[in-house]
Amino acid sequence: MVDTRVNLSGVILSNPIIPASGTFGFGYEFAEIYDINILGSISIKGTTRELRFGNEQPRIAETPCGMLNAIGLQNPGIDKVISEELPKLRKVFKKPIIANISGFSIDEYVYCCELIGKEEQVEIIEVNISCPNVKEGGMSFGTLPENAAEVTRAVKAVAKKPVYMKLSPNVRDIAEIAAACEEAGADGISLINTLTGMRINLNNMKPVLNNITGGLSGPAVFPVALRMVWEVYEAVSIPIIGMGGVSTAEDVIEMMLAGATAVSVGAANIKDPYASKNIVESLPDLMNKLGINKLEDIIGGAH
Amino acid sequence: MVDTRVNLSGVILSNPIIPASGTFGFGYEFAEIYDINILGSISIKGTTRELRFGNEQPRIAETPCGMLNAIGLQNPGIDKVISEELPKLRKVFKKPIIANISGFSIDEYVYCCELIGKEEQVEIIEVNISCPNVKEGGMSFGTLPENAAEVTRAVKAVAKKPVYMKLSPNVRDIAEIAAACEEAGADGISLINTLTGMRINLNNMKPVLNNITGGLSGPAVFPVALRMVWEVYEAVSIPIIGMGGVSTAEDVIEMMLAGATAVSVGAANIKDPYASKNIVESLPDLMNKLGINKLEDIIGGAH
Amino acid sequence: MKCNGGSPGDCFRAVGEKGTIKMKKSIFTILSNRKLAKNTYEMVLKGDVSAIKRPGQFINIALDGFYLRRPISVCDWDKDSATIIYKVVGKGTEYMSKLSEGAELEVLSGLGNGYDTEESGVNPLLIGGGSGIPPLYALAKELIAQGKKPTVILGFNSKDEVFYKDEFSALGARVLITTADGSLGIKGFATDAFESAGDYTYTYACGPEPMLKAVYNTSVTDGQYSFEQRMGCGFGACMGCVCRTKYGYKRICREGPVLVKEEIVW
Amino acid sequence: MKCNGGSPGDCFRAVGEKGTIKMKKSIFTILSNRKLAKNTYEMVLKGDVSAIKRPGQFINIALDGFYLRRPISVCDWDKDSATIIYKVVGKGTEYMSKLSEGAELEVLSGLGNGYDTEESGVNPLLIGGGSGIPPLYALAKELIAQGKKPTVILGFNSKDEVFYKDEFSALGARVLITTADGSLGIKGFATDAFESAGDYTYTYACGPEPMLKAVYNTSVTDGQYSFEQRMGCGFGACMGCVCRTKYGYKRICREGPVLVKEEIVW
Ligand SMILES: Cc1cc2nc3c(=O)[nH]c(=O)nc-3n(C[C@H](O)[C@H](O)[C@H](O)COP(=O)(O)OP(=O)(O)OC[C@H]3O[C@@H](n4cnc5c(N)ncnc54)[C@H](O)[C@@H]3O)c2cc1C
Ligand SMILES: Cc1cc2nc3c(=O)[nH]c(=O)nc-3n(C[C@H](O)[C@H](O)[C@H](O)COP(=O)(O)OP(=O)(O)OC[C@H]3O[C@@H](n4cnc5c(N)ncnc54)[C@H](O)[C@@H]3O)c2cc1C
Ligand SMILES: Cc1cc2nc3c(=O)[nH]c(=O)nc-3n(C[C@H](O)[C@H](O)[C@H](O)COP(=O)(O)O)c2cc1C
Ligand SMILES: Cc1cc2nc3c(=O)[nH]c(=O)nc-3n(C[C@H](O)[C@H](O)[C@H](O)COP(=O)(O)O)c2cc1C
Ligand code: FES
Ligand code: FES
Repeated sequence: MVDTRVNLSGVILSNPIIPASGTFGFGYEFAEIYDINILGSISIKGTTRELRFGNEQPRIAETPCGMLNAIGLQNPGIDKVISEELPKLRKVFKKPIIANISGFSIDEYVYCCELIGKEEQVEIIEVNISCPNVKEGGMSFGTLPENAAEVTRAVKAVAKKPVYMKLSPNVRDIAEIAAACEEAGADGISLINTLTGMRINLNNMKPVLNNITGGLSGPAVFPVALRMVWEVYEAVSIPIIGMGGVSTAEDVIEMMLAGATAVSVGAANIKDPYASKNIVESLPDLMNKLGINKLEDIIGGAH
Repeated sequence: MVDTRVNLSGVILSNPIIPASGTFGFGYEFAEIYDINILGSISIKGTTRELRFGNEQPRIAETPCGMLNAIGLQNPGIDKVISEELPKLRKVFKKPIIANISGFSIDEYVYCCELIGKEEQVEIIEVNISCPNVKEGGMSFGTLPENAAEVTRAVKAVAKKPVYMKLSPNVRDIAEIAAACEEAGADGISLINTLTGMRINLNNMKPVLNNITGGLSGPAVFPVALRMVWEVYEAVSIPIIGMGGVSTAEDVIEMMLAGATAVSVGAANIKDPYASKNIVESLPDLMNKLGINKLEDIIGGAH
Repeated sequence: MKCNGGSPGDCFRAVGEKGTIKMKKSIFTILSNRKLAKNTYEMVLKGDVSAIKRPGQFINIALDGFYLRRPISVCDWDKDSATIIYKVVGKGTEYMSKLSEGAELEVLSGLGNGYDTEESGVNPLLIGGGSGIPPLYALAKELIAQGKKPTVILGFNSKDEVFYKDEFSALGARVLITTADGSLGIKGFATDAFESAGDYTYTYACGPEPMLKAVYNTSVTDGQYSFEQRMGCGFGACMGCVCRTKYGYKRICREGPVLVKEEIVW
Repeated sequence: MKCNGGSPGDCFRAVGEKGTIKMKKSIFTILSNRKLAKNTYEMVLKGDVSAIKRPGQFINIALDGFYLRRPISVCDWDKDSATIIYKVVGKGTEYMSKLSEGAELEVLSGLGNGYDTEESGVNPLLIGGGSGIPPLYALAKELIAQGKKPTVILGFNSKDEVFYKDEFSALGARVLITTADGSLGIKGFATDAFESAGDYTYTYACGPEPMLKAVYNTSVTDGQYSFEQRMGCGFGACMGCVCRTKYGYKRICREGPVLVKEEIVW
């Protein structure tokens, strides 16, 4: 029997597979098609202070080996997440839950982290700093090390659970930003969020997405994500949740060899509702084939 | 009869299709399988002052809908390019040639641009500022606006032909860099070069590429390239050569609608030696289908 | 079909299959794939149709070489096969049109709420435009099986695009055809046939949004309207297809594609 | 095969098909695809083989769902078909192993310089390891057709991996088998059979790099060695496969895959 357990800042996952925020709803709906307790954890849809409708339609476009989304952080707001969504998930899911938090100001991050951190079920807080930073004029908090560090310090001051900063790949030097987060007290790093992309509709000659640009994810971005995990692993000593295009157990092993302690699966769930399940189930066989007994042993093994 | 001509800083191309630097050798070898005079232009393999072997093997890896390369600018050096390669190409190719120039110092860029600009056949110089900037400690010249502008100013002082600065996509804000180049005198902008990525070989658990990381190109990057062309078009008023994942005539139209005046085709030539030819040949039909008479009219049309 | 306010999910549970997704992932085999009209194809798929419960539901088809699935309404189904009708509008549907008998497709079936036939009254009016027509076939069939007398308005651009006219008639429905260019039936849009349709007790519509809106404005009864939206997952996970309604935000793939008239926000 | 110094391209022209690429892109149809030994398959492809001129050349096969082609040596060919033998080592070759008779593959054929049989002498020694064995089959065939008497050493890891032993014998070649575990033939590596091989006039080798190096060090004659390299294009455009030689940089896909002993740099 192979050992698939991994350890994220003291939180033990039975395996490293975590459906990525925004691609698995609030999780419970997947419980209707399979037992989601086989998953290591779940990162729930990004939550903001207030209810958000998000962007106008269309929000989705297809790309070669991937997709663009411009959901715009639609979510019911933190109060409803706490009062309705988390209890529903808890009923069908007994494993650690990762709460994904977004904000348009430092205040909003702090508010959400403080509230959600009190929830017993939530064992890790994932702070998405890829959303636009309104103060700095629309660039996201995650694209400059100073801003990333500022958010980290602020949320660490109030968060009752380990805080993982989720980084944007639309940057010149991701290692620098990760290092700034570590320095500011982050317990771990999640990466990557989506690469900004777009498509144009040849029928009306306008951008497909109402928002013009959207976030690219899926297998297309896997090599970029892997490289960034590699670079961040060299720059920090806190755990990394690696993601970006992961679709198979092989991809999980590559991510872990590059330095990820756990791995999130995003677009793959959208393409195939059973994707995370298939990955969890094929992992032990692959480990046997590759001669891996203890999954934790391979973290960063390719360096 | 549709009109496929486009105008790059006064250089008229019979159509916008340009095989991208590094994916078409020095061009003449393709003349053995089809008449390359159907192409709008050719951007020849990046040239440096001295002969370079480039990186050790392996240099190539496969990715979902794309590939990684870490050739490392192998080339025979500028003297041999001028004395041997350009004459061979000229024998079989009567259209404007774009010379792609690389360097590891400002001096090297200046040296190469000055020399190559004297060649009658060369009508545009494409300056690749994605190679490592040795002085600044390994980041490439193209990832900071100040550096990009400095190279631009230096080469413009000596270049006898229009200069197109070729930008790296591994940046936070490509529009800012393009604007800095325009401000410094660039005649046009080429983008994108490759996105940095990597793969790990599960058999030996080490990076596939000897160089660890390589440049991602192919359809996977198309949405990112399109977005960057869009952003640069909004920021500058000089012509753009758009590239990144272009594989079909449809992709060409998307690129032009986003703001490109001409379009380079890279990895597609590697996958299929006839790719550029197929695109050139299917363009008129597609234009008819979409009701486009004069291709130039659609440049930036999606804004 | 009554829709109460509330968050996405609630509404679905109130009207749909009582909160349980019947979605199934399985392999279907192409029994036939033939051209019906200009750019329009009919494909019959053999496989496990047990998840398909109501007219107006859709299936989401994985195609080799395309990252996202293609959502297509179920036009008809029996115990072990389902029929779809699709229009070639892009690369994915073009690829579908070239598939041969015997080819296998991986499909998610049983998606969406579908039409509710309970409140139709005796003389429901069914209005479909172009590729919005297919789901009305199974709906008409079910209504007729319930002893109702539907009138069906089928709107097309031109005669060469007309399909399933005879099939609808064969079910026993009264059929009115409109074409924008007047090459067949009534000249004009589907709504231009309202007068000829006479009295009706309820309205079912499916088609492009401008048509739905015209029907909404013309119809004098309650009704159900089926919407299209670009989709990510097609089963409720990604929020890609969400629209505003009077009772909150709804996922077209799950609380839809069918919305009741009273909740629609244009 | 003589190789003069010079830039890539020069060398090719001196020894190859006089400067003209014979490369062809065409569709081949699978006539058969059968398992030969552990993880090892033989595929016969019907199509236009006119570009294939010499043993040791390769074809580059496009596979649905994979961005790059897969380079595989030509094992044998006749007027309208070509045979390849491939080992399943990853997703691409696994995909190939599942293709059925009648399936079509888009192929670039006629790639690489291939072996030169002119200088072989009467008793050439051919040494192949594992998936490096296939091109030696056509080479042995050609040498025998020229009246020469080749000895062939085929190196494997184990008995269950052995293939084409009888096929080589049937050509009229003298065949020696080595297995690393001694389960068939001589125990050890291909080079351990040199002694049993006796005298030879020339050396042809193909196999993994460690084997090529061992042959290089053991062989007492001139020879030609076929190299593998990860490829981008496979036809000379990308510089993905370039290696150093004593006479400059060479593209394995074009000035190679066959290098003469004197130019090899380890
Ligand atoms: C619930 C539902 C039911 C549908 N039923 C039918 C039907 O019965 N018959 C039929 O012909 N068409 C139907 N459609 C529309 C059909 O899904 C699209 O025409 C098809 O996906 C286009 O794919 P393509 O690759 O040819 O076009 P492309 O434009 O190349 O598609 C690119 C992307 O856009 C999406 N897309 C494009 N147009 C639409 C659209 N109108 N709606 C949703 N997504 C779109 C595609 O799914 C794909 O992700 C339905 C759509 C929905 C949402
Ligand atoms: C000139 C030449 C001739 C060859 N002839 C044969 C032959 O006759 N029989 C045979 O079994 N194999 C042969 N090979 C090796 C064969 O090309 C690889 O085993 C095959 O490409 C692996 O593909 P994969 O998808 O299964 O493996 P993966 O590892 O999944 O492949 C991923 C990528 O790596 C490349 N790659 C992996 N291994 C190799 C390799 N050893 N050489 C080159 N590229 C590689 C693939 O082409 C692909 O781009 C030859 C290689 C070359 C260069
Ligand atoms: C539809 C969709 C919605 C997403 N929503 C969120 C979100 O709310 N918060 C967040 O941090 N990331 C969000 N993401 C990003 C993913 O969590 C993940 O970082 C990214 O998609 C890369 O992984 P992938 O390639 O496996 O999809 C979303 C992605 C998609 C596709
Ligand atoms: C094998 C290879 C070699 C390349 N060499 C160069 C080069 O020498 N100079 C340069 O400016 N860009 C080089 N590029 C980048 C391409 O010109 C192009 O910008 C990039 O590949 C994106 O286009 P694509 O996705 O169509 O390949 C190279 C790309 C590849 C794949
Ligand atoms: S398409 Fe994903 S929620 Fe509807
Ligand atoms: S593989 Fe491209 S030059 Fe050899």
